[in-house]
Amino acid sequence: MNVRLKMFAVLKERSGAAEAELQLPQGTKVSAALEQIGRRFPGIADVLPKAAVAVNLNYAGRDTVLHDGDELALIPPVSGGRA
Amino acid sequence: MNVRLKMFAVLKERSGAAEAELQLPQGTKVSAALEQIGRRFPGIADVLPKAAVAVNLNYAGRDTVLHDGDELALIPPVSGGRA
Amino acid sequence: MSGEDDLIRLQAEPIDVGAVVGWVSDVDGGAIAAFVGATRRQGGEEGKTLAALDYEAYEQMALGQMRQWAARARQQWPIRKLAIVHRTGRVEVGRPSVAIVVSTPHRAQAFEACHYLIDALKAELAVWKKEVWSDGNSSWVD
Amino acid sequence: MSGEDDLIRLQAEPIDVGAVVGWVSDVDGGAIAAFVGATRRQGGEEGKTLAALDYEAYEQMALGQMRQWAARARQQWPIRKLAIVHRTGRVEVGRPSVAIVVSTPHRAQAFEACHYLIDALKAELAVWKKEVWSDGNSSWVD
Repeated sequence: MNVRLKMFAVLKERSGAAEAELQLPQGTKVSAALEQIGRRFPGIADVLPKAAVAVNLNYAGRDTVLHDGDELALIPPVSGGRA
Repeated sequence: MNVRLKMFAVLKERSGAAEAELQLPQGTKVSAALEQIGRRFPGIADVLPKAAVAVNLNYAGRDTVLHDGDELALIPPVSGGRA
Repeated sequence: MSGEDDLIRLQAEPIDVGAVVGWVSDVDGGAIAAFVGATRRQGGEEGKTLAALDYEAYEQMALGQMRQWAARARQQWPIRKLAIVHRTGRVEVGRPSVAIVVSTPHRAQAFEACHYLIDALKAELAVWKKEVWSDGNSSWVD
Repeated sequence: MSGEDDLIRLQAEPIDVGAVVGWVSDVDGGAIAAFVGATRRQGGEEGKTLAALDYEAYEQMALGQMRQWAARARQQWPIRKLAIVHRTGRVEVGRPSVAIVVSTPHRAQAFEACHYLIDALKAELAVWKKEVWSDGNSSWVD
């Protein structure tokens, strides 16, 4: 199945890509997708364990099962709170 | 001595005057000035007992002694507080 | 404590809220809170509606009161810039009659100071308003 | 509960605060509270200063978050109109990066709702910022 990966901010810069298509076996969980992402984009492998993840625009846990056509986003820490 | 009288809003409309010069004996208190104002502007005589007064831009009580050149203002209830 | 960092005005011209916020924007004040008071639409007797309010000020006294509250607010919060602008004359329904804008380093301070200032103005400002109705009648608001 | 009475935007253009307040001004909403966030001037190492922030949004997610908080605020306060406008792209020091404007019948409601919304945005919005310094260096803010 295909899952669309989106990356933002520091993750986008360090991976060198804003978007990518992931080919994953049926029933893949977020945790396994992150392992594949780490192999494909070694520049962000070290921060993946602490990155938040959104699936189809909602925050999702590592055990979430992905489906064909899902949008998986890696969410860097949200800034703000200064003012 | 001369005291400058200022009237606003409903008091201005009912007296027919925004300003007036009062000729008062030396040492006149606000209370006595109000009696003279009531005789000169009978249209507001009934509301003078409850009108607030400012002398030289500060709220003042009925016992305040007036001085030559003072500005005496009759302050209608302040509106506001709606929103 | 005051002076060039306070904009305190009574004005017969419409209030340009964007310009007031722009004036308060300060490269050291990251949070800006604003309050804008506008006359609400109201229905009266026999189907008539409120068209406008006429504001009359005891200008010297009202400006003195505004400056005093600005100084009191500055004693309580780390205000960078502060603006209080109040209309005089006729203000149509829905148009701003007062704008208060405060900039501070952090947002809770800006909200608190702005709320304090509008509460103070509503309680005591030497400005009076007269309701002007759609049928041409008018009356002072107590 | 929402819809045409909410203005919720991410935009690359400068925020026209006066226009946003004007949009929120409602003949039934007498009190308007606004929050404007602006980048503060900051000094860094070796005398360099902050010139601007670059904002990058996960637009669909951020808009969904903004709409969700707008709906939650409407459940808690009698909001007439509500605007949340956030910048993307480069915002120079002192210029607005976010504006939140709320109109309600009474002023305490407007302050509370506006404060609630900016707290929510600061905690969770899918928007990231990068500091751009006077020497040309830049870094993402955690």
